[in-house]
Amino acid sequence: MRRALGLFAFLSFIILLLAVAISLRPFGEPPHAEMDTYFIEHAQEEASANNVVTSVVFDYRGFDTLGEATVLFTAVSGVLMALRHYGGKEK
Amino acid sequence: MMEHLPALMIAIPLFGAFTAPLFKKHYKEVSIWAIIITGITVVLSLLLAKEVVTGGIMVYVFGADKPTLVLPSGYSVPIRIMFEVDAMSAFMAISATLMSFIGAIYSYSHVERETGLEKYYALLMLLEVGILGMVLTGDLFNLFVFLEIAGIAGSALVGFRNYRGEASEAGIKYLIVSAVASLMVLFAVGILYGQYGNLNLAYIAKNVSFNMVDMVAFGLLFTSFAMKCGAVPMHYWVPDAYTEVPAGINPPLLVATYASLYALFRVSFTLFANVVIDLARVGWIMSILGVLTMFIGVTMALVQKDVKRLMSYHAISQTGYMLLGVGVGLTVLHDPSKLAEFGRDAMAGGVFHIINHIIYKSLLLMTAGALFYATGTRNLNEMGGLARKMPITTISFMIGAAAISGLPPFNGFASKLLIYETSYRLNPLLTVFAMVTSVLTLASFVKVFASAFLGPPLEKFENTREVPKPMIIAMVILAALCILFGLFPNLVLDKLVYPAVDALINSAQYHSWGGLA
Amino acid sequence: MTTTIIRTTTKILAPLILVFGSYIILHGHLTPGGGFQGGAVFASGLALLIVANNKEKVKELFDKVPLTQLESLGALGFLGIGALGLMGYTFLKNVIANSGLLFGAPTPKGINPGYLNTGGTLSYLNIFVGTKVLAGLTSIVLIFFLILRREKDEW
Amino acid sequence: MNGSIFVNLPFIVVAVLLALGFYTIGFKRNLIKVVIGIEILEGAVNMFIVALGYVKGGYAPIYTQAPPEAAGKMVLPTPQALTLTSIVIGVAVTALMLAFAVNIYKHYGTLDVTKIRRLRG
Amino acid sequence: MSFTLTTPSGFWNPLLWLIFLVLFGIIAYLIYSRGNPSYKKETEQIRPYLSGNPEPTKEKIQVKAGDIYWGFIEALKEYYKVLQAIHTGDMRDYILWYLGIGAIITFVLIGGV
Repeated sequence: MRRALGLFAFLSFIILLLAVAISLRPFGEPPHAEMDTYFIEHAQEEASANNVVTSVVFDYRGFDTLGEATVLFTAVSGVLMALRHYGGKEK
Repeated sequence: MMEHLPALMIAIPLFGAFTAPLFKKHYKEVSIWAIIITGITVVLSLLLAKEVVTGGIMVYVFGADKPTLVLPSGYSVPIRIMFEVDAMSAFMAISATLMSFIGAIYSYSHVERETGLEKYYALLMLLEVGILGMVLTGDLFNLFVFLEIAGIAGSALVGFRNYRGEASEAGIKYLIVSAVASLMVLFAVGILYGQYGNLNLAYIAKNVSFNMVDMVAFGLLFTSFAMKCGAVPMHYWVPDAYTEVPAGINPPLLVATYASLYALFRVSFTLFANVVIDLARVGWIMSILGVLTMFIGVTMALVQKDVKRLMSYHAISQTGYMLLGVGVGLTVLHDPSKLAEFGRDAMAGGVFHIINHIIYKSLLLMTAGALFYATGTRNLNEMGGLARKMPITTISFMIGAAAISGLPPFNGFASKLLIYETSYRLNPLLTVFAMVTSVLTLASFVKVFASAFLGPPLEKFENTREVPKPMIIAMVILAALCILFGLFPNLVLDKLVYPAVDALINSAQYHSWGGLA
Repeated sequence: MTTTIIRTTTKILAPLILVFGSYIILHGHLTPGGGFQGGAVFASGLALLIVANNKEKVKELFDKVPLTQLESLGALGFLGIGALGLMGYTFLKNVIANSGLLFGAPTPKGINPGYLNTGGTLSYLNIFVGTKVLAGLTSIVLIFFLILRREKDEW
Repeated sequence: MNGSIFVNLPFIVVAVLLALGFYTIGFKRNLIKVVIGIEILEGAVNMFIVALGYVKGGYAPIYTQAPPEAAGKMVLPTPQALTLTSIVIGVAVTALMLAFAVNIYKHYGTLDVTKIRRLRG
Repeated sequence: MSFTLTTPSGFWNPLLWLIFLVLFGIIAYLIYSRGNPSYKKETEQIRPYLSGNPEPTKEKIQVKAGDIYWGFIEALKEYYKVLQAIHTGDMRDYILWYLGIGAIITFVLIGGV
């Protein structure tokens, strides 16, 4: 019962995903690339970096990277907290 | 300095979180540090709200020459990440900072016997950062990043009591749910990026159209955020997580849940507002989800024996009220006469219920935590006669229970009144369900009150005493807020809630940032 | 699980991997890579050192390394560099680019061989993020290693 | 849109990978396999975003010693940056999930998800 | 600032409500004070009369939380059976519900294309 219902839900969701994949814009021809063109053209003067990806990561979208560093920090804190000793504190 | 407020809102708690692990074993110091940092953010969020309510939408572009420079010269698309703070965001930011502050005060005593507190407080502040980022941001990918921060910090805190197997179980359940939800959010963001080549919320909102791909993205976003805010039937993680988390984290975790609700509203009202065809359909989906949520939540709560689990099911059921209120508003969003007649008030009820519910449910969960702290159990069958031992906890519980059941003059009444009256205009059946839910809520809290506080004093609780001062202070602040908001609902409604609702309704204002028509 | 093969390979490879990681971090603004990737490479070198030694040796080795402080330092450094922009500009503004300070030389437009002394805040952020990532990933690997080597009664 | 299935082959692969990931999460009993399922989802979404940035015949968006014909024909850099971010986030999520799995195994003595359900009802 | 909250079909004024609360409190007290004042504390009078049987201890007469609303739950037994069956606590089901509801919502949304 669970398996049948689950499979039904799963399949209907997957059909949606496949429909999206088929009707999405053609691969390799992005229709709107104004933002990215700006990055490619201005990265060298504004961010003074040859690597456009790094300039996007650390300058144009630097705030995301701060968030990303925070995520890693969070996960490290979480792992260290979850695996800490709890010397005899069994309740 | 005022124009940098949105950035400081994130930077200061981040600074607090990054320094917290350096305290090592000095647990007293780190808890005081957390209280200071969260206290500062409360002040900042109040300033931010004042700024936004008086001066309109605030924009902060990260890395630009000026905070308001959205578009580079000669360009028509935004390229940098930006924060776009309107009244709704400021409203949520106040809730988040206030609750983190309360949680930090409460935790000072509640977890003092545990180890690993420097990470606990770091994660508390990171949870706050995640919520603040989610509610302030105007960029879709940034929303995903902060959603993940809130999810990871929240689930790590859920698993804080690692000597209990149930805590780890609840933690991994919450983490799996939030990981899948955020991955699907990322997938939807990817679809939108592929379609429009940008990640800015307002820019995409102006360009989005009614085709299948966009609608699938909408469906994914809608469902993911609905799951993260605990809408039935995707609510199963809520009772697990709320039950196992230390009670001091419950307030920020509640706000984290409602940050997802905020994102749901933002997506429905702002991101897809220009897709005019059949927005009522979305409103109906939201209302029906809301009714289901409130009814199933409350009936499940009625049979629980674990006091925190019971309250968590009530948290689900109260989320239904918000979905219902805002859903009613969304149904008539493109019908100006009906919107003025009852739609706006319905949304005000829903939005007002967010902060009301955050306050009284935090209060209730904290009293449950105080019971656990004092007696060492959460099973209602084992409690009894605690009213004499813990008078302040009892009074706080009574205020919270009255507020959640919508008894006047506490704060739950005002928002519920608005929701009842407005949903009646849309469809009386919705109101019937809402009222039955309210009655059952009162019934189940009578049950908690009778079995935990009333009755003869039990022998095993002979030595039980009132909880320490910091926990009492936290509870008393919230109880006072309950009464204040109940006696003067206009104070909050006029200053915060109606501006927030108008911000949601006037999506055109949100779309026209930085002078771009 | 420390065999001779692993130990010998580690002896030769670990220094190389560490140097390679540092290279990726430092050249993040010129070549593919950056703070995260370089930090991950560096951390994998340290992970190799961890798995090649037994528990006591690892404890001795990493007791002196302030991993938590390093991680906080990296994160705070990121925040500090971001806060530099608050003086006159906005948070996370690239204030050092084209200013003539260290890493502040201008980059010639178009295709060029790449000059290390460019990048502005990017290079600083790369270094801080690299520090943070290597400390963070290493402490994750280390705690899992110690957990798996923990005795039953130590729980 | 003639022959769009073959044009959009990378997107189809992404959908299939997502299906695999969801199947693994939904129908496998081992907790570690559930975690692996989430990893597959992670990979699928990352691949989707990278695929969005591809431009036909494009070069890597790095100016250092690039071939002369690369200028003006670079692939979009934003998706690569986004993927970088989401990979690190994926690592973080996985680490935390595995830490919880260790704790669960210690307390429950099993990794069978049908037995890890003390919290229910 | 006005304390009156105007709702679509009425209004709500907490101060008015408080005045009425006090008013009715006074009326209730007046009625109460006219009652029979023969009640005395610390006498046999306050002990419950259980047909002459001895009174059980306090612990035994407290109704346990699980027994409150027994009748209600018994009446809705079928409904609760379904609910209990849904709340399995299996973390894979959480995701499967998500997939199912996501598919339904999305189908409803694109139904208008």
